[in-house]
Amino acid sequence: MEYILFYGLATTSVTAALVVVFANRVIYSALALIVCFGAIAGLFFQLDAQFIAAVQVIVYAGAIMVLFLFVIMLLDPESEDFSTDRLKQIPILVVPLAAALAFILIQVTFLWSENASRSLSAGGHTAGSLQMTGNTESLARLLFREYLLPFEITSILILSAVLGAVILTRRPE
Amino acid sequence: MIPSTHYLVVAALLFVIGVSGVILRRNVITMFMCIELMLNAVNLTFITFSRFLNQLDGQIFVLFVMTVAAAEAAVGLALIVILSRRADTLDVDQADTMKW
Amino acid sequence: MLENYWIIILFPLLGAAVNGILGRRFSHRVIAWVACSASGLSFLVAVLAFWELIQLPQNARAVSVHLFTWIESGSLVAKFSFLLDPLSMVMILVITGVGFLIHLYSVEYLAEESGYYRYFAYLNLFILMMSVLVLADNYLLMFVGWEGVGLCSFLLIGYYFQKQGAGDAAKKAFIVNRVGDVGFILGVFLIFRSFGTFEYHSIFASVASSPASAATLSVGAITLLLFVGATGKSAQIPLYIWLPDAMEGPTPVSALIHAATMVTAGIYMIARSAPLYSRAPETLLIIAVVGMVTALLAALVALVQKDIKKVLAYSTISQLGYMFVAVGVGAFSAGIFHLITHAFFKALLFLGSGSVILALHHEQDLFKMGGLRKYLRVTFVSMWIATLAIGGAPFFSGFFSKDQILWEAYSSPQGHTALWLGGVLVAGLTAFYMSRLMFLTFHGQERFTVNAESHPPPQEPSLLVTLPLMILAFFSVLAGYVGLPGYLGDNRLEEFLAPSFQWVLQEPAMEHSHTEEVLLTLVAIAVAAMGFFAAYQCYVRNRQIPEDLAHRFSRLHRIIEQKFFVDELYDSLLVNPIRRVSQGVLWKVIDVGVIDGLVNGTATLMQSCSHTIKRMQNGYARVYATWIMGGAVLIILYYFLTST
Amino acid sequence: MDLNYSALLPEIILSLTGIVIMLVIPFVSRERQANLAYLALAGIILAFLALLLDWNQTGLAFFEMVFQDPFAQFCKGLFLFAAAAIVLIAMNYLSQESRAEGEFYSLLLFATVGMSLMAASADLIVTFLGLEVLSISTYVLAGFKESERRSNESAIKYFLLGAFSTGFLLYGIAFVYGATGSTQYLAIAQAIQTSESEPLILLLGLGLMLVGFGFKVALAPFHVWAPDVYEGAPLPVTAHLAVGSKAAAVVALARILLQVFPELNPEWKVLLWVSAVLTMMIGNIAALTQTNVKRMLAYSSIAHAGYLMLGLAAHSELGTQGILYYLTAYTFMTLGAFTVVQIVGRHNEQHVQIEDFSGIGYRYPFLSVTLSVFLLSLAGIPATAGFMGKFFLFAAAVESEMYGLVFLAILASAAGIYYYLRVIVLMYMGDFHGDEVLLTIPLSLRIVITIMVLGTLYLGILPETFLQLASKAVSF
Amino acid sequence: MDGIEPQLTILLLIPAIGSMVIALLPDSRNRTLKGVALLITVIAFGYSLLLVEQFQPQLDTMQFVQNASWFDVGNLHVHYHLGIDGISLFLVILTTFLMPLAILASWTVKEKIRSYLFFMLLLEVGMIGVFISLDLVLFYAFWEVMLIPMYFLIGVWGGERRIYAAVKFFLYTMAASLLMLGAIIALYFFNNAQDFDLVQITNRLSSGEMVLSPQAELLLFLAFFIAFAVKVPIFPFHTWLPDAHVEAPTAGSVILAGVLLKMGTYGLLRFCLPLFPNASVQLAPLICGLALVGILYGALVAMVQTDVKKLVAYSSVSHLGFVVLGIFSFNLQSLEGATFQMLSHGLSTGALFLLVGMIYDRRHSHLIQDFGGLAHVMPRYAAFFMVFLLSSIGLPGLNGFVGEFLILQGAFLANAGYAVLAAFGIILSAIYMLWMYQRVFLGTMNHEANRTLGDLSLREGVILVPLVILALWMGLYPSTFLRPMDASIQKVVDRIEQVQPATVYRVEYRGP
Repeated sequence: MEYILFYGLATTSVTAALVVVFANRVIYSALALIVCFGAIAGLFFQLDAQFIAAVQVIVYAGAIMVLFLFVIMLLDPESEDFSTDRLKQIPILVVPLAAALAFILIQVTFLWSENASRSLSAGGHTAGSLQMTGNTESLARLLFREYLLPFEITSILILSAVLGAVILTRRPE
Repeated sequence: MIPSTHYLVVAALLFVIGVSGVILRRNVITMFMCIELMLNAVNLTFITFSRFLNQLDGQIFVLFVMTVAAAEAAVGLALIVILSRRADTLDVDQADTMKW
Repeated sequence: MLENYWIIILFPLLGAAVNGILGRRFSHRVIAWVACSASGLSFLVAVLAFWELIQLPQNARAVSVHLFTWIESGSLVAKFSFLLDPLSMVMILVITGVGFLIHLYSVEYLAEESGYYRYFAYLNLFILMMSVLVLADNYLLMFVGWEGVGLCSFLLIGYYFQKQGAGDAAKKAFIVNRVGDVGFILGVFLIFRSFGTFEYHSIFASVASSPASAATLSVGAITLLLFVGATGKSAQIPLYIWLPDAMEGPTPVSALIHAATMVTAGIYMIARSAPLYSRAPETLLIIAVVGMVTALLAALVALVQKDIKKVLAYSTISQLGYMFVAVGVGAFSAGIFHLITHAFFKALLFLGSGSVILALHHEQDLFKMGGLRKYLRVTFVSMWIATLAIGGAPFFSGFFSKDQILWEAYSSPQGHTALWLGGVLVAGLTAFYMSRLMFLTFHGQERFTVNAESHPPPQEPSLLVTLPLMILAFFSVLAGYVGLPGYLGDNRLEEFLAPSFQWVLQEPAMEHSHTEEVLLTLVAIAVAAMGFFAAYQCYVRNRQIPEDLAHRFSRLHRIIEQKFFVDELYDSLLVNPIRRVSQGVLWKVIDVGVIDGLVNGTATLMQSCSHTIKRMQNGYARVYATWIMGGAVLIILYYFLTST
Repeated sequence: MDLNYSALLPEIILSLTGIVIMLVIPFVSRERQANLAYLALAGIILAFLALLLDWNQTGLAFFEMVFQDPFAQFCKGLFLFAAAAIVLIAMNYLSQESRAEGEFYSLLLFATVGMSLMAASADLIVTFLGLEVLSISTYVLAGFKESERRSNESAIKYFLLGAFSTGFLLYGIAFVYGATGSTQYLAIAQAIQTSESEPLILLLGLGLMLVGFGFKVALAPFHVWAPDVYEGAPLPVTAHLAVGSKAAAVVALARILLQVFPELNPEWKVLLWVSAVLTMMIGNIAALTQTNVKRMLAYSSIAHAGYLMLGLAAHSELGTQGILYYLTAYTFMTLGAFTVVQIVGRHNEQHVQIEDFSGIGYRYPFLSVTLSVFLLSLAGIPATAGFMGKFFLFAAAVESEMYGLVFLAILASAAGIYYYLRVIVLMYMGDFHGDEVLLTIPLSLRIVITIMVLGTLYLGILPETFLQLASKAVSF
Repeated sequence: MDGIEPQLTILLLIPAIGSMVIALLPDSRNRTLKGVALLITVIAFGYSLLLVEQFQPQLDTMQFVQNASWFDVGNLHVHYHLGIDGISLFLVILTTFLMPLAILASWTVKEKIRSYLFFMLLLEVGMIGVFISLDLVLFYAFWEVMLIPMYFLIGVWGGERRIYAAVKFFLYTMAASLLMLGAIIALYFFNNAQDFDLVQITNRLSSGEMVLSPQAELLLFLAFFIAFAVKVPIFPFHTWLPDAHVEAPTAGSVILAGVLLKMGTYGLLRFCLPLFPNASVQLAPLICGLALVGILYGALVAMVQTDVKKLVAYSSVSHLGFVVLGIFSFNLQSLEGATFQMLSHGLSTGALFLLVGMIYDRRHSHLIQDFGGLAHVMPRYAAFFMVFLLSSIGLPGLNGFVGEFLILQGAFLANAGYAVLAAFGIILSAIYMLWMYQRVFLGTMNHEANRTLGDLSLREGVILVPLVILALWMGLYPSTFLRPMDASIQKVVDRIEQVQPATVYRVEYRGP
């Protein structure tokens, strides 16, 4: 069951990802991306990260992708003709590179799993505190104690992003 | 329990697809979406390791990545909007005034 | 007292400095006074020095005068010091004496010229340098004089610098001399390497005290290198070519430098180095042969020259060859003897010809003279005296010195009958061409142009010109009596010079009788007389003969007339190829093409690299992303490959 | 647990200043927004004072999220200095472009906060966030002249490629996390030290992180974005990119490599070696034929990143010292050069072609003398900061016996001299063919240039003071 | 070894402060500026003469030593170490001596005079600095800094192709000297990071406290050598020289030929020989070969030049070839000759460039074909030209001979073949110089423009007369200059002999 779910989600996410790349209309890519994010959220859930899975759906699939769709609607990219490509040689370069990258990454992953028993763990802030369910509370505790500084930094980050978006998009008087 | 390797392989595939997508697509929005795909692959990796290591730090990291992704989306889309407004295109290859 | 006689060089130094620096503001009179008194005073001092020297016992007649240390570097010490010994005294007397007379002569001769001060400054400088050359007590200081006289010769030949020919000749003289000088300085290097010093005394003592076989090779090389220097300075084959051209200079200069003094420096140097040369028989042989060949060739060329000074120039070369034959057979004092007599009569000949040239308003072509004896009595008489002297007429000075050389060439251990035969032949030729010169100049028809305005009839110059002629004529007759041949009396010159040759390796002389000597002398006289009469026949009695001969042997005549094409040979073998290679290959190809080409090529290469690299930067974000991805793949591929 | 606020007091002050500026903007008329620059300056000075208070304190702060050590303090001081200069340049720039907008300063201050965090970070998460704060602010700043197509293109390229490389960086961090179980510098280092062999996954993480940082530092082959972005961005932003952003990435990279991965030295040294050579060569050689001074300086800054890698690859105290010194020198000379370019460039940067500098030598002695000093310093001529910096870096590399690298660096810098010289040649030896519009040098920029020149010369002639500081700073 | 004698620092400061004064002086008339500059250089010259007076010739150590830490952080110990010995003493004097003359020769410069003088004085600082610094880093700093003013002097005040020449000069020398920087640093770490001190390192090397592997020594030597070889310049690194000389303004050429080229040979003598004696000896045949090629090649190419300045420039290639030959003949005579020749060449070639500049001021040409018969209108000029021409071709009694003689004698002792080949250079030098002289000064005037040329002015006379006096002094009483060198050069020879006893030829007196 677990495996079926996993393979289902994995296949969905990879297929959706491929659709993102190869769809001929932007809107399809966006929709496929939402599907992909959903599938990944499922994988998160399987990996005992229920809170993250929820955030994934809400923030990513929800907020961010809506923003994307909004922009797509606004700009109407379908009207533009992308048929003449000045960089025809790019795919020829990318395919072997991508293949090599994928090969190495997967190979490394397998190599890693062989020695995975040998724990390198130096223990983060919460070594051994991961429960099967309901880790939201400890997550929150972590976030507001040990990870207080990063959390505060994100406020600056968002502030500057907002400020930036505002400056960039306002129409000059 | 499904071994971590499986998840990592899925993440790797997603990452590679994302990377390839950035390069293969000319539409700025699609490129950006592919970048989001890369970030998600990273997130999946983090979560997998987090479970493997049996600790929460990875999940925290993912939260921050998501925040960053959101912030980037705000700025990135704003930039895309003004590019389209000024250059009247979403084709990244049109943005080649400066070269050599 | 003798230690103070370095002031011999002080006067010409002062004279040269005063005239050289301030002369432009002086009147001709002042310039002439300064210059003449400088050389006159130094002559006077030289006479005093000579006087003091002969007061000394014979074995003490070598006084070293140390002024200061010139160059010192570790154990290399070159002193600025002089050696007063018989040899240098004889030379200094000739130099200052003849020099003074020529100064006097020049006062009038150059009266019209604008660069008067320049001329006299150079002339004084020459006396200075020549004195340094002969007075030096080491080879390096001798080299100073050696190059110095070359410089003065250059300056004086180029005195009429507005004439293209004068400039060319001056340059040629200097450069050819430089070639010789390089030989000389290499010889000096080798001397230092072999002996660790430059001083004559130490070198000679050392070579005399070491066993005969010890330093043969280096002595041979040293002497040969020094002789290369001598061929340059004394105009011997293969470096004689500058001397005929040097006649572009003012005639008094030709008399002083290119006849009486500077060109004999080579002889002096070899005589000075006699202790070395006497231990290098191979070199001596080379010298004798070179001298003989030079003497013959130059005499041949002199036969057909049209320019009065060119005839004298070739004659000088020929006579110098004679002297080299003398030193080449080991008869060093005979060489010096001929040097002295030659100084008088050749200077006289040149001055006389100068007087002729002056009278004819700078006409030098023999065939445009003739019949001048009416106009120039003193010149005529004195020049005939000199001609007889050089031609070897009995009891004139040249007779004794020439005769001694011929005898030595025949009789000395290094001598050879062939050398004697050659010498006699040259004597005959000499008599011929000198008589030819005299006949063409003073006898026969007047072939010069005379017109009222530009060319007034020739006129004997003033006493200032004729007095030196007379004095020189006097010595041309009498100078020979210092060195009488054995069958007539004592050779006082040889005796006097003996201390200077004390380190010379004396080989036992072969026994020869006086009769033999007298016999040979008679033969020589006969040959000379034949030369004289042949000239008389050709140029006084029947002017057609030379033309017929020239016609009949037109090719030979042309070769001789063109001086055996030696200048052309040098031009086409050395000068032009070097210039062409320098211009065409070294500069244009190697320098500009290859080296600068490489330099600029690097720049161009960098530029094209730059353009190549810039193509990476083609403005497409996707291409940039590919680069980033490529880099990432390379990095992880590297890690992957190295750790698995 | 003590949060140890003092360690981050400068950042807090900067952030607050940024926020205050943001908040007061609506209440300040457009014409007077230029005065916000003074507010920003005040904030920077205050932050600097706070930094001084904290000087030489050591320890960890905020739950071991940031270091409090001389290294961080040195870098923060440098960043604050650069920020102050850029504020002054920007003030002038914005008024010249009639775009006196206070947001610019806020973003700049935020970016500086990001940089400071990168320098002080003790946890990859802080490094990452600092980097993102810096990046996002800079993306916006690069596109600040939104009406200008070049600015747009610059921003979009920077953004796309920046986000792309962030993906690699994050992936790398994920692997490192997976391999060691922590994102904390010290913990990771500890874990690597205790394990007997380095798992491949760790190397993978290291490699991917290098990609991310290589991008920010503009190391070949990840430098490709730099020339375009530098050229298109508004000039103060270019200066910020070339100085601040690059320096922050270099120090962060230095801290990570030296503090987190010292054990893996042989592994990353090779990469740095190759990358340094490529960077120096590409930067210098491509700069040879540039016609746009801004773009030329962009290539030049790429080349300088290559020199900096010498110090890093050396992996020694001297090397790190050299990096810090060189960064200081580089800040002085590059900012100075950009300031002059800004003045000569005038409105809308119309005059940044190399011909525009032709013959200005004797018309504007102040500008040309100072620009010559900066360029000579960039070329590494003695008596300037650039020489000393290079000297230390080369010395470090030689000390670590990387002779080949030094040799190639020497060749590269020899090639590089030409293009710096070309500008000087034109200034002094070319004919003036600009228009007769008189260049005006505002007082503020005059001050900036003067400080930069004095700094360049001081660092070049009397390096002792800063070298002492740098040498203290290398003890992590 | 601490020294606190301030003299050399003061000597550096005089022109340094002078340059500041020039830069800050109010925009007054050109003459005032020139006067001030002249005064400063004269003061510097006077001060340097004081040094000669206090110099103790019998010592072989550095004198007037000032040694203080420049920066000393971590394991970098760089010193501000100044000092002179017999080798550098006269090079400093040469510099300070030529500077006032160069300023005087610049009287005709009209444009941008302030910066011109500023660069001149800066150049003087750099040049003096090179000769007196004993710390390798300090030396390197001066070595390169000095390029900048020279570069500007050529590039701004030069002739038509000045930019090409200036850039070529700068890049050529800079590129070559960067390698030296690498070698300096490497040497430092071979020295266990103790110091960059030339004196100390030499001592350690000779005492065996510090050892260089043969390979390292060879590479370091090469790095130093190439830097110096370009500066000298040794064939085939010479092609920057003709361009730089032709385009440089008169004073620039004078300084370039007079002092800058000497830095190369000074470097060889001061650094290459004592630091890397084995490598020096090992490569000596090659280097002597290059020197010989340079001598003959420079002379041959000089012969066919059509431009007087270029001719003199190529003649420098030839003359400096002698110096290099002397240095790499490794005996007292050749080394003293080389050092003497450095001074002598600085004097005579400097003077020749001054002379060429004087005619250029009048006629704005230095092509041989534009002249002819100048001796008619400019007799004094022709006379001075002749004197320096003679000194340049090594006429005994003038300065050129002594150096050339000692070099060749030394070379002859070391390897007779070299000296024989080099001697041909002497012949060639006479050829090209005299041929040029003939075409420029002798013959008839065939250019109308030359008829009205005036002879030397008082100012020009003032420039030339001291040079003539010095030329005679050096030629007739060289001991003034040779004696103080003895001890220092003997030290270099001893250093070579210590490691390569067979190489050094010791002269023995083999008299009776």
